[in-house]
Amino acid sequence: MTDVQDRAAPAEKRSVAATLFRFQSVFGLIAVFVAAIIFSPRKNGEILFVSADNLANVVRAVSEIGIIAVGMTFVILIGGIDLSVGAVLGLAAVGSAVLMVENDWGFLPSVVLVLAIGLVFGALQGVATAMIGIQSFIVTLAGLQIARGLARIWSGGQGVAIAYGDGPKEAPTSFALLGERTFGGLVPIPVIIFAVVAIAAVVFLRVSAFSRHLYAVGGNEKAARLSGVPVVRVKIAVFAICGLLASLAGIVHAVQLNQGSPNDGIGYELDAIAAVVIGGTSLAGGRGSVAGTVAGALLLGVLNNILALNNIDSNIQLLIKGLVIVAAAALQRLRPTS
Amino acid sequence: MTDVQDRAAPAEKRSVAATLFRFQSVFGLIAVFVAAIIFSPRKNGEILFVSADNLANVVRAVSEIGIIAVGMTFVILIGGIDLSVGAVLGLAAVGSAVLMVENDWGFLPSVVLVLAIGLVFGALQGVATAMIGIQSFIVTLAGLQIARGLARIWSGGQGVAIAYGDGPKEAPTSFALLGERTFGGLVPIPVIIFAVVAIAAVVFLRVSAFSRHLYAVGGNEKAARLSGVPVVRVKIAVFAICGLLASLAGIVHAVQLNQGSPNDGIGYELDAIAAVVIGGTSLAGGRGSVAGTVAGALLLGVLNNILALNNIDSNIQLLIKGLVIVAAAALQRLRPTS
Amino acid sequence: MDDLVRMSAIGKRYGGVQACHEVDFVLGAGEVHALLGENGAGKSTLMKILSGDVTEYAGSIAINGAPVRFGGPTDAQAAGIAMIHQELDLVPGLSVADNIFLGRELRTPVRTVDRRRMEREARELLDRGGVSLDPRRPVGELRVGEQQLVTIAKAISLDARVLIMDEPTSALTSSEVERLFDVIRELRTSGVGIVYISHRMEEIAKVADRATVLRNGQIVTSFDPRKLSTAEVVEAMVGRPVQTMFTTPDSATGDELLRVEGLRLRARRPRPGRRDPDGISLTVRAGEIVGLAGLLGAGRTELLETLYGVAPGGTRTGRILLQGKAIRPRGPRHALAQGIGFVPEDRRTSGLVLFHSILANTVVSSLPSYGRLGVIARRMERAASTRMADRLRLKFGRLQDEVGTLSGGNQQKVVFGRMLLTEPKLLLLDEPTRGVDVGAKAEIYRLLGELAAQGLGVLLASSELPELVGVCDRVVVLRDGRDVASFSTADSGEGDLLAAAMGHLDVEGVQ
Amino acid sequence: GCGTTSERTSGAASPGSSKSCKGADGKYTIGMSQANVAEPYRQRMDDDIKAAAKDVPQFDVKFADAAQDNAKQVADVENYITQQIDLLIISPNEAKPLTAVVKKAYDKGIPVIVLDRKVEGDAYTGFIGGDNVQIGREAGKYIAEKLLPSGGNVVELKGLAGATPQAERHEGFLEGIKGNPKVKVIAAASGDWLREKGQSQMDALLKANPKIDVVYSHNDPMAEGAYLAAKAVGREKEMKFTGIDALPIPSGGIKAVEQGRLSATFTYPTNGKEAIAAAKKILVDCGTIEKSQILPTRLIDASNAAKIYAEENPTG
Ligand SMILES: Nc1ncnc2c1ncn2[C@@H]1O[C@H](COP(=O)(O)OP(=O)(O)OP(=O)(O)O)[C@@H](O)[C@H]1O
Ligand SMILES: Nc1ncnc2c1ncn2[C@@H]1O[C@H](COP(=O)(O)OP(=O)(O)OP(=O)(O)O)[C@@H](O)[C@H]1O
Ligand SMILES: [Mg+2]
Ligand SMILES: [Mg+2]
Repeated sequence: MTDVQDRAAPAEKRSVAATLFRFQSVFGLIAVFVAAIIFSPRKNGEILFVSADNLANVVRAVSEIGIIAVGMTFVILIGGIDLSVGAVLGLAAVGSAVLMVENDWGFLPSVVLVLAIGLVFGALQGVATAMIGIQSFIVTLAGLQIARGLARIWSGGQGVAIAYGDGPKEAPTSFALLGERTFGGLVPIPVIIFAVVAIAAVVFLRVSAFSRHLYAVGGNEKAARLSGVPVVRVKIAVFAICGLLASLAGIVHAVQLNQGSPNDGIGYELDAIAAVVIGGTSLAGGRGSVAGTVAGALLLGVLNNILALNNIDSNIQLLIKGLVIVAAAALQRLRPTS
Repeated sequence: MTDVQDRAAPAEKRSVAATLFRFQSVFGLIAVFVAAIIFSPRKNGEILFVSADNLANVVRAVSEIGIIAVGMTFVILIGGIDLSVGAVLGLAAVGSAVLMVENDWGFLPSVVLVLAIGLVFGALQGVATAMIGIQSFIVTLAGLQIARGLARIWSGGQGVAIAYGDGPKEAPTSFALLGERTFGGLVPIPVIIFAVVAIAAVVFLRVSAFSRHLYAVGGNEKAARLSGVPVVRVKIAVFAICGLLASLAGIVHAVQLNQGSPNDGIGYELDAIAAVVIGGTSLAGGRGSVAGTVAGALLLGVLNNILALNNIDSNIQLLIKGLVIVAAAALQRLRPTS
Repeated sequence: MDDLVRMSAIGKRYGGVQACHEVDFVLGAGEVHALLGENGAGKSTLMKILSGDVTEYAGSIAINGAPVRFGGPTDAQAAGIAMIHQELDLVPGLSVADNIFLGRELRTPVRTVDRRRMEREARELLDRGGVSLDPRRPVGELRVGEQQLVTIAKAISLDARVLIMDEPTSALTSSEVERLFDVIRELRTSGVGIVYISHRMEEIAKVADRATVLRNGQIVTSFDPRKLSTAEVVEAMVGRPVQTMFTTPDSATGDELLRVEGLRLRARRPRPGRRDPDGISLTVRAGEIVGLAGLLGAGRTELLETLYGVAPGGTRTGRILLQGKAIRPRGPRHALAQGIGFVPEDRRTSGLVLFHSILANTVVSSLPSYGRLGVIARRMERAASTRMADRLRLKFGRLQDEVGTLSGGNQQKVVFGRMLLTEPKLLLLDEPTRGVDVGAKAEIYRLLGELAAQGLGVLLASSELPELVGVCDRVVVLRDGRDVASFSTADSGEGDLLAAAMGHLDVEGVQ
Repeated sequence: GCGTTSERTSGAASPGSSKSCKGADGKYTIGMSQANVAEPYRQRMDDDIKAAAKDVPQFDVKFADAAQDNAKQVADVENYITQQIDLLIISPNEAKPLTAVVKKAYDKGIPVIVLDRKVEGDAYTGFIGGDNVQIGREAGKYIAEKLLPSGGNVVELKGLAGATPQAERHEGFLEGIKGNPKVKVIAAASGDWLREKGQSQMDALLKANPKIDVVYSHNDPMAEGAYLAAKAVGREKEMKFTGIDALPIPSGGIKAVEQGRLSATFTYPTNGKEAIAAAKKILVDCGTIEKSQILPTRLIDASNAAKIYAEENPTG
């Protein structure tokens, strides 16, 4: 019992460091933000980067990746990975367009069906991972191809354009609202959807019993199973959530682009994974947070924006982004407990 | 000890089962092969699939992925992953073309430089993984972008056409030989290169001390370190080998297409990973074989070929390929010791 | 003559923890030097410094009088220092021979690996330790005990001048331990200096020439173990007298809790080296602690796994009755719902999420009871966790601390506590004190006694005979997956258990 | 140029052009939003624009690459709006998804020149492009009349499933060969616009079809890949290959025709030069441009390949 006191002090000290490091992904974001202000082009004395509508654009541009990345965080927390999210986004975008435009379905039934498809698709991948025991990398790599194939078949291979109105072959105008801006035309609805998803996820991870199970499965699956955690159910649920969020992102995608195309979302999975990892979640599972992921996604968004505002050559952009990702990941290594 | 006798019997039995399972990736290949024969279209009683030149084509078509997959096997055996191989292939293809055509370099110096670039690029990724400790997924995701950016910059964004001859702006005709066929015009040289690489890798893994170190690093890194295995050096070497083979594949790619384009090899990393995993190598590291990878690559090649011979709709092809990948991976789960 | 090893004023900090402080340690040639101390006293750390695993430390080391500073394990090995690590550090995918020669493979004249010679030499090494294992078998297939024997063979093969053994016997039963002691004596006569770390007090007196006790990273005392009683040694380690190691077993009075009849498991996919139950019958009464004894691979672990429902799939025959009702264990959730708790053999791989908090690890099995609708009431879970920590006398800083920073014994208590929070009727314990120091052991025994007194039934598998005899009311001996004998500890001793386990017993099933 | 089909912008000039014209003394930042530079055709478009802009000292052209992602291209245009560029040139990845953001730019008074692929509605200053249906038709006619007057077997190598030009080049082709019923399309495969995909698809097509007379490919790289596949089995002389795009670059189709691998290819103009000319008209000359300018395709065959290649690359 003697060392309780001994430990109190260092534990305190460590917890300060730990608190700082818990927000290190936010620091990364702040650093990039400050750099963006410094390197921002100016017009008539105005710093273009910090203008309200540019900032709205930044967040709007990352909202889809952000929504996907929230789901990806869950999957990575249990030590898995989901490569299918980009394709599921495409499938969902096609689905929304086809249902509302070609099949003249209403807003609600379409959205519900599309979300359900994402959920079921994710859950099936979860089943293959959790019950057959195939590594999620492979399951979702196959899932990627299958979702892409389904999207192509459903759309007939072409992007399905969305026109709004009450007539036949027109999507309900209520759907169009999802793509609009609110609060004086400043805040795009996709940003609000992203924010709601992120906050819900943060709260959920904080208060639910399920989240304890999720972290336990990612931390040590065998120990979790022996402790009575329903490992299979947790895994299936997590992949289902990820599929659901990917298809929500697909709906947002379709409404923002007024089209559902089977080739939408190619490569989004890698952006989402990058956001999660930059946000401090370990690919080994069991460690990480949604707040970090949001910071990671915003960091990537700010980076993209400032490179574009400065018209950096797209090839050089590739180099810079690669280096920033490595640097951000290297920063993670500074954690006190590795 | 008393239980030696007791155990001898099951051990015997096990070794039969184990032997069978060691070749299970080959079984998958045989199964697909048989299916291919059954579903092959026939012309004048000839089964098109098994004709000599079709089989040569099948192997030729997978030779690049195969070469990459051999390197990928090494990386996956140490528990890593390399997403940059497709981009490195593109970089190498561009490099060969630019050096020989635009800079009028000779065959040997060009090939050596290009291989060296791949080697160094891979080694640098190894350094970031082994010495800074960033997860290889992230390092090579960044590496992918960087290699792609470099290839674009080097080529000026356009594919560089390769014409052969002795004049200026022409590649040496010796280079063209790499793309030819030999043995009565039947066996393409790329197939021979692939075979040599694969056999060298198999032999290397069987007889070298380095291979023990490699399996040890993938199986239990800490144990490897404590036993005096130079873990950092092994990791760097493995990523370097993978980069080297990717750039060899890039050279083969360039000569087969008479062009080096910066966009070559997009998505090849996923095909290579699929071949490795179908071949029974565990993504967790420490377990697997090059022979399995070769079987995995051939399986994918036969699958592609038979789908193409039957003119299957490209969207349906995506679905079928996805399902076959999952099935092949599920087969791995039948191993006695998981 | 110079000392073989002289470590002077060694210091090492891990964050806020002072693992070693001003430690002076001397090892002579031909000496077996026992290193004792509670969990977390700094024994492993000190030896990791000597073996080049930990390279940043204060102080100095001299070998044969010459100062050295190792840059890694390879340097230490070159200087003749080998270490058997506490955690089994082997590569599962490689064969026994490959593991033994890892990092210094034997080569043919053309620099390729000389597999045949490695296998032959590995076989000789194993034979020398009295182990017959096929050197071609992958290590991942071996039992924990067998793996420990491989690490020992590997360390011996280094022909080191200094051999450090960090808890080499924690998964071994007495016959393997005896053989190891033979080897140690042989090495000692050839002048090797040996550092021997163990929590099994009875072993120290048997092999050690000298013993040094560490407490909180500092040397407390050094003595000749043959001249001190176990109780005195324990007092030196813990810093206070530990009254009774073992609680005197009360004879059980409760109703029959568990009855196993002719339990047999035919695995669908038999895994090599597993010894699934092959006809086991036993009973556990409420309030009774029943021990499971047996040699390495007798099938104790497999029996407990089968009862908890985590054995591999297959056909099960025989009956399992819990409070008179037949049950078919389907898995941990099912077992827990029936009131069966399980503490697995290896807390690090199967018990804990080491980098999660003490809190998260203690409550994970009983989460539904701390809130409603899947939302956790933080106050309730903290209260439960604190209650359990108090009850188990857990030594810790804050509930948020990572469980991996606790000492081994305290980690073990967390796994215990987690199961207790599920309020089980029957506890299945697999080697619950492996690697746990004497003080913590005594507390665990006390706790088991308390729980039994409250009517909990316990089935306890252990490789330590003194523990079985001291803690249990009854001991069932397993051999080759069958129960071969059952003793009351009131009238049998360690010798009887050992004889039954080895099959030297004429009369089977003595009651 | 000659033979240009065009319609005049109705009435007054667009709101954008008048406001942004500062004449020859002005300095102008032009933003070029490219759909995907990984396609050689589009990279060439950027290069043509860059080359043409060199001759207009008032112009400073910025480039953005959307990497084939509609959403990224929307963001690219938004960023140009933020930068307050003077004129937008856009080659949209797809029509519908870019319509809204192009309109947004146009409504802010930025003149917009749309290249290659249209956006919907008329909220842009001018469109310059080719006609894929017509190109397909020309190719079909060429094959039906010139290559196979007495009929024969054609295999079609299609572009990426789902891409508009793929559908249009296919549709036009079917119209083009209608005149000769003896021309049969015996098989089609998707080569995803890629040379290596064209090669491996052709491997299988060759195997499955003993008699092929013409390979109609939706672009030149796939045609080259098909040629390599046929050459590998010694059948390249048995059949003719045609492509589309005719990029005047060393790895392009014109060279392939000149060197005899392809029988013909059809230009799909990048319009880079025309775009800068139009921009000059709007910004420097304060004039108006045609709302739609469709550049015709040209047949490239052995007779004119070398000449046209030289014309397109005046410096060398
Ligand atoms: N890598 C590490 N990081 C942080 N703390 C450590 C590390 N290794 C050891 N410690 C701490 O150092 C102290 C000494 O640990 P050490 O492993 O040397 O104890 P030990 O005497 O070997 O105990 P045991 O009997 O349980 O093996 C403990 O408080 C432990 O928590
Ligand atoms: N070859 C193997 N493959 C898979 N699991 C194994 C193998 N050998 C042993 N196991 C499992 O490893 C665990 C630990 O076995 P261990 O070596 O500790 O046996 P033991 O405790 O010494 O003997 P027992 O408990 O049977 O008396 C058990 O769950 C056992 O079933
Ligand atoms: Mg220790
Ligand atoms: Mg056991």
